[in-house]
Amino acid sequence: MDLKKEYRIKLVSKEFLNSDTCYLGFECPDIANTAVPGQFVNISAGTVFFKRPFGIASTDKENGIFYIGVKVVGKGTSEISQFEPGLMVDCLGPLGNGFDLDGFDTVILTGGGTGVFPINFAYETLTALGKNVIVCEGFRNASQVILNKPSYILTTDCGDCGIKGTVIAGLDTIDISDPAKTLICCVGPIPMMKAVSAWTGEKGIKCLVSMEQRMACGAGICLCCTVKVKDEGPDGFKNVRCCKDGPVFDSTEVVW
Amino acid sequence: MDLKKEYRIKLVSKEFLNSDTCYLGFECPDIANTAVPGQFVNISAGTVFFKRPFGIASTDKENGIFYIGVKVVGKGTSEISQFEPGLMVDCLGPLGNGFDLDGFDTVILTGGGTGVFPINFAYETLTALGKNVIVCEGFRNASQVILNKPSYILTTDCGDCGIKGTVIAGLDTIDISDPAKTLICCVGPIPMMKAVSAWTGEKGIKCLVSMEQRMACGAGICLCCTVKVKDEGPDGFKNVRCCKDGPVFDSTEVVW
Amino acid sequence: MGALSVNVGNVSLKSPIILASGTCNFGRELAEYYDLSILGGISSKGLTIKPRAGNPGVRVAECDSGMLNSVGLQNPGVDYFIENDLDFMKDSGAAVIVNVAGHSYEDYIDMVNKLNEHKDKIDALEINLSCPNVKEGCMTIGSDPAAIKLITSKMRALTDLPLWIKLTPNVTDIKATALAAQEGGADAVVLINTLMGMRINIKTRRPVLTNNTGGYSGPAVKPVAIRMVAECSQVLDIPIIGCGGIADYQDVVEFMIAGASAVEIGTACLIHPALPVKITDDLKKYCEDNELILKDLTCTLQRW
Amino acid sequence: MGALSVNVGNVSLKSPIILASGTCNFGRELAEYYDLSILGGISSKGLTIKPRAGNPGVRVAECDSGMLNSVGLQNPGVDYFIENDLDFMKDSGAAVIVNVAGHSYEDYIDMVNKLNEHKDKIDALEINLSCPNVKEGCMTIGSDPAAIKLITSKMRALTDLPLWIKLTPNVTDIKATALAAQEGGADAVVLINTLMGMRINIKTRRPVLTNNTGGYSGPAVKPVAIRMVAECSQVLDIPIIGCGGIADYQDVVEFMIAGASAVEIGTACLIHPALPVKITDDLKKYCEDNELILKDLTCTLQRW
Ligand SMILES: Cc1cc2nc3c(=O)[nH]c(=O)nc-3n(C[C@H](O)[C@H](O)[C@H](O)COP(=O)(O)OP(=O)(O)OC[C@H]3O[C@@H](n4cnc5c(N)ncnc54)[C@H](O)[C@@H]3O)c2cc1C
Ligand SMILES: Cc1cc2nc3c(=O)[nH]c(=O)nc-3n(C[C@H](O)[C@H](O)[C@H](O)COP(=O)(O)OP(=O)(O)OC[C@H]3O[C@@H](n4cnc5c(N)ncnc54)[C@H](O)[C@@H]3O)c2cc1C
Ligand SMILES: Cc1cc2nc3c(=O)[nH]c(=O)nc-3n(C[C@H](O)[C@H](O)[C@H](O)COP(=O)(O)O)c2cc1C
Ligand SMILES: Cc1cc2nc3c(=O)[nH]c(=O)nc-3n(C[C@H](O)[C@H](O)[C@H](O)COP(=O)(O)O)c2cc1C
Ligand code: FES
Ligand code: FES
Repeated sequence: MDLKKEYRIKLVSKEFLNSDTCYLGFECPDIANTAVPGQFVNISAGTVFFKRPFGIASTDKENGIFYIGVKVVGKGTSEISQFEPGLMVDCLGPLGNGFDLDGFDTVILTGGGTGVFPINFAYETLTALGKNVIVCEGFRNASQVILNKPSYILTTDCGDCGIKGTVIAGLDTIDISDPAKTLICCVGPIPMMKAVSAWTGEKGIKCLVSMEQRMACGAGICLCCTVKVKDEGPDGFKNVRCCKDGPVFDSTEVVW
Repeated sequence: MDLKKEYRIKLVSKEFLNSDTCYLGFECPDIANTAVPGQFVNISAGTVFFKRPFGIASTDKENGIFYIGVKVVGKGTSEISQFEPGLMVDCLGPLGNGFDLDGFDTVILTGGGTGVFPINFAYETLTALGKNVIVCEGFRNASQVILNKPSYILTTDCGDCGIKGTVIAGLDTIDISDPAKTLICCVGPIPMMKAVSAWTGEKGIKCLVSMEQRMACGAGICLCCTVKVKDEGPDGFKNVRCCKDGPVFDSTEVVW
Repeated sequence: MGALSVNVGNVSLKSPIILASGTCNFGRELAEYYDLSILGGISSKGLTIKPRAGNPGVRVAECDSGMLNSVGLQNPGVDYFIENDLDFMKDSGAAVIVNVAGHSYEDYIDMVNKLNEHKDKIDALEINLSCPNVKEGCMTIGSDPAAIKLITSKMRALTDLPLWIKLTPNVTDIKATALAAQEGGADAVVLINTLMGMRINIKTRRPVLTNNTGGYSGPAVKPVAIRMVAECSQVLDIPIIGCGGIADYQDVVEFMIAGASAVEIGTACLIHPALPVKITDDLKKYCEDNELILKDLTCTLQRW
Repeated sequence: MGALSVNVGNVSLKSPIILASGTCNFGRELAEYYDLSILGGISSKGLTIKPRAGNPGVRVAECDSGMLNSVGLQNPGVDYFIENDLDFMKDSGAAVIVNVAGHSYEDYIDMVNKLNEHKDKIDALEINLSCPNVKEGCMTIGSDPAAIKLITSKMRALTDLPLWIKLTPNVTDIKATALAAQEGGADAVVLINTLMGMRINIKTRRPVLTNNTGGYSGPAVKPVAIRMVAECSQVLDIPIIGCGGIADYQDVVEFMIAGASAVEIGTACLIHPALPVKITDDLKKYCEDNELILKDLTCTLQRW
């Protein structure tokens, strides 16, 4: 097996999707060629101490470029949003386990917030393989809608575009013929993933979720990025690593 | 009195004088207009914690630009040497006391190493005033010679250009008609300033030297940048601040 | 009373921001940069009975997010201070905090007696109990709770000026030393002075500081300082003045939530002399945006 | 023997670089990045008698030049380790350092007994004496010299595996705790474990860490670590393993000059997993450029 590397890679493109979210392209053939949807990269962010994790949003294998979407929420993401093309950054990736998409007739991708980035990558990958994909995304309001496609089911909390309500309202509009052959992948805020997990539970649909946790290494060595999952043992749960054992988990495993 | 400011100023020009020394121009009308030779600026240097002090090497009042020369010796100066024009840096200045050049018929400027930068500023200032100036600079060898002018007396340790020897050999060639009306300003490594100080002592010439010390604030508040000067008190010396009480001192005051 | 005004015991400050001892001299040089009357207070350079030349040689070493200093209490002595600097501080409009250092119990007592004669010009005495060489045994006063209690009570008997005891973080149990100060009659504790550190020049194989070791300050020490303030706020009845690594208004807020009634800013002002102006403005805006007055933040930490 | 080989007492290491406990798990994940046999050693994640789930919630807080962690000794327990991880570590080609943590004297003794049965696979036991909750009183073992001496001598009686005692920096006098380890029969001391710190989220007014406080590590702690290594090297006869904030080869050299025979690297490897490869290369070049062998650096500090 080839050894993994820490890459020093070039930012090749940057555009703003809305006032606080930007979309960045980095040149790194290794990552562009090997990443699968649900995996993430850990990227050095200006002057802050740790790298920052971001889900891979798209890959352009031909040009060896991968994309991430970054929403500004604090110091690190603010510095990243000010990066200019040409800048070199340190990067680890692709990290973590992606979505296991095999063996299903239909894959429903759902989520919101920065979850739309890994969903975008999953959508591109599945459609390229000619799979049956349905996307249902939820946002707070119209001004928050990013990376949307006409074929997507769209929901907004306030109803100023798409269906009024959460993604559950959107999912309810989908006619699921064979739950056993359907997979739902959900990436979004915890309450959303919890709700979708409950919804799929009722319907008997397998559901994968992508968890977020504060990370130090992103490489599975420090045990800082705990996710609680169910366990046979005396405690009834065990702590696993978001970065290495996840970020994708079966929703029924997670202790919400 | 106007309040002093911490400026955020733009790097407008950069050129390399030799492999490890560069010459930088910063836009800051306040500093360009008020600085006198011997004063310095304290400039933020990339990722290091403290600002770094540099003697002002020249001013262009018309365009509001001042210049410094930076020799790469460690982390901070190495980062500064990689600055690109357009960059904004934090800057305090002009700081410290300059050379008091009044009341002399002839001013001899002497020194070496990065001392040539303040000497350059003093030379420009004095010639603009039509004063009688003699410059004598010493370097290790020809490859180290920077900012030299044909009218300067030049010495090199190895003799591969100019007079072989230290600046003392150069100073010895000067015909000093009236020691009482002659001032020597010396900026260079401690052994050089000590030697020049001894030489001027013998001749009865007033000698000003510019001291260097590790600084934290550069503004006279932390007492970190000690220079030992003679004192009447029981210790026979007292510690004064290089940044605020200096960097220019009468060579007879300094406890070498 | 503005949104920024706070009390440290009986001492009212118009802002929680105090310039930390040793990082502002007596304020004169900083008055060239801004109007000192915006400050809550100024803590003087550490004073001793006799003038001190301080340590020779290199006194500062740069670190990744901070610095080591070994100034060694260079100061003109308390008499000179009273004659030449105290009035300037008083006239600045900021509360006058006089930082007192000593080498023995007698030193502290003599200093307090002298300063007490000028109590109309002084808002508080800040007693620096982290001096490395004291007569009593090899243990420094500042790390021995019994010694802290004793010396505090001796000073307490001499003055009714507010006594703020400034403690060293180089101890196993900061609660014990803080409680000792309280038991001795202190009006407040100041947390923290510098951590002891060393840097070595690998070329010369010598310590960078001619004094070998020095006091570590700056943003790097903040997590330790916050922890100590939060620990002590659980056990003390007297107020805490927080100090260590403050560099922006968020840091001030963090210290106050942890338990501080006021704060001192040191190292960050060495790098940006006019920083308190910005922090003051930012704090005002923070209070407006959050519709609160600053002193209500003190001790609002919600532990998990 | 290459220019990088060092000895820690009887233990020969091909390089002074050891991965610090808790920052490399058992080495498996890092083996995906580089050949672990270049290392001097690997110190296992801190082990306890029973498996531990560690602390819930947020376990890491970022600081300016470092981090706070409150992992809380999550580990699979010593039995699982012996069955599943020890052989992997042994086969890695790096010296196997097993980090032992406990909640009581008995815990430590049971662990040492168990590990002693596998001594052919272990190069040294690193005893982590900074566990915050032990049966004996409220004082932690790691800050009480008498307790350190006692527990070290109890373990000493049970094994002739090298015993490295890892000490906490949260003490008034590190020389006293280090000497106690030596008197108890330790083969070496490891300096330092993490400083105790806290960070607060000013929006929620809660500590960032769900455990409230955490251990501070990274470049920010280096000046404190260097000072402690230098202090102890003046009084100890046994070797010191230096640790705390190492991020480049110069830092390794600085620790060795201060008194370390070997070093451990923790936090920096979390950010750059393959950093030890670069540091190893840089150290080789440093030795060549300066025509020296690394172990000759140990304790070469020239005090002023
Ligand atoms: C697997 C994974 C994938 C992610 N994918 C994306 C993405 O595609 N696009 C996107 O915009 N964001 C994504 N995030 C969240 C992103 O990492 C955080 O928003 C970012 O780290 C915040 O950094 P900051 O310095 O701006 O915030 P600060 O709050 O200043 O950061 C302080 C610390 O908290 C951590 N932190 C803060 N928020 C989060 C969070 N939500 N998750 C994990 N750590 C956090 C930071 O990494 C840092 O260590 C992802 C997070 C994870 C774990
Ligand atoms: C008044 C004054 C005027 C100066 N003028 C010039 C000039 O015109 N051109 C020029 O190239 N250099 C000048 N210097 C020296 C310059 O400040 C140092 O070379 C620079 O600070 C080194 O920084 P570094 O990070 O590269 O070195 P490092 O050695 O990595 O720095 C470590 C620390 O030591 C300090 N330091 C290192 N060398 C010196 C030194 N010689 N003097 C003071 N502090 C030092 C640094 O500021 C920093 O705090 C002047 C110094 C002073 C005090
Ligand atoms: C250069 C310098 C000199 C100092 N001198 C004193 C002093 O004389 N008396 C004192 O009590 N503290 C002194 N201190 C400690 C500071 O007042 C403060 O407690 C410490 O630096 C931590 O705060 P900071 O991180 O904001 O600097 C000094 C600190 C520095 C950096
Ligand atoms: C995430 C994390 C987990 C740690 N776990 C342990 C541990 O289990 N046992 C131990 O002795 N030290 C542990 N430490 C302390 C480190 O081994 C080391 O002593 C400390 O981090 C200082 O070194 P550094 O600055 O290079 O990280 C841990 C440190 C970190 C950052
Ligand atoms: S962040 Fe280190 S194990 Fe996940
Ligand atoms: S550097 Fe602070 S007084 Fe000179």
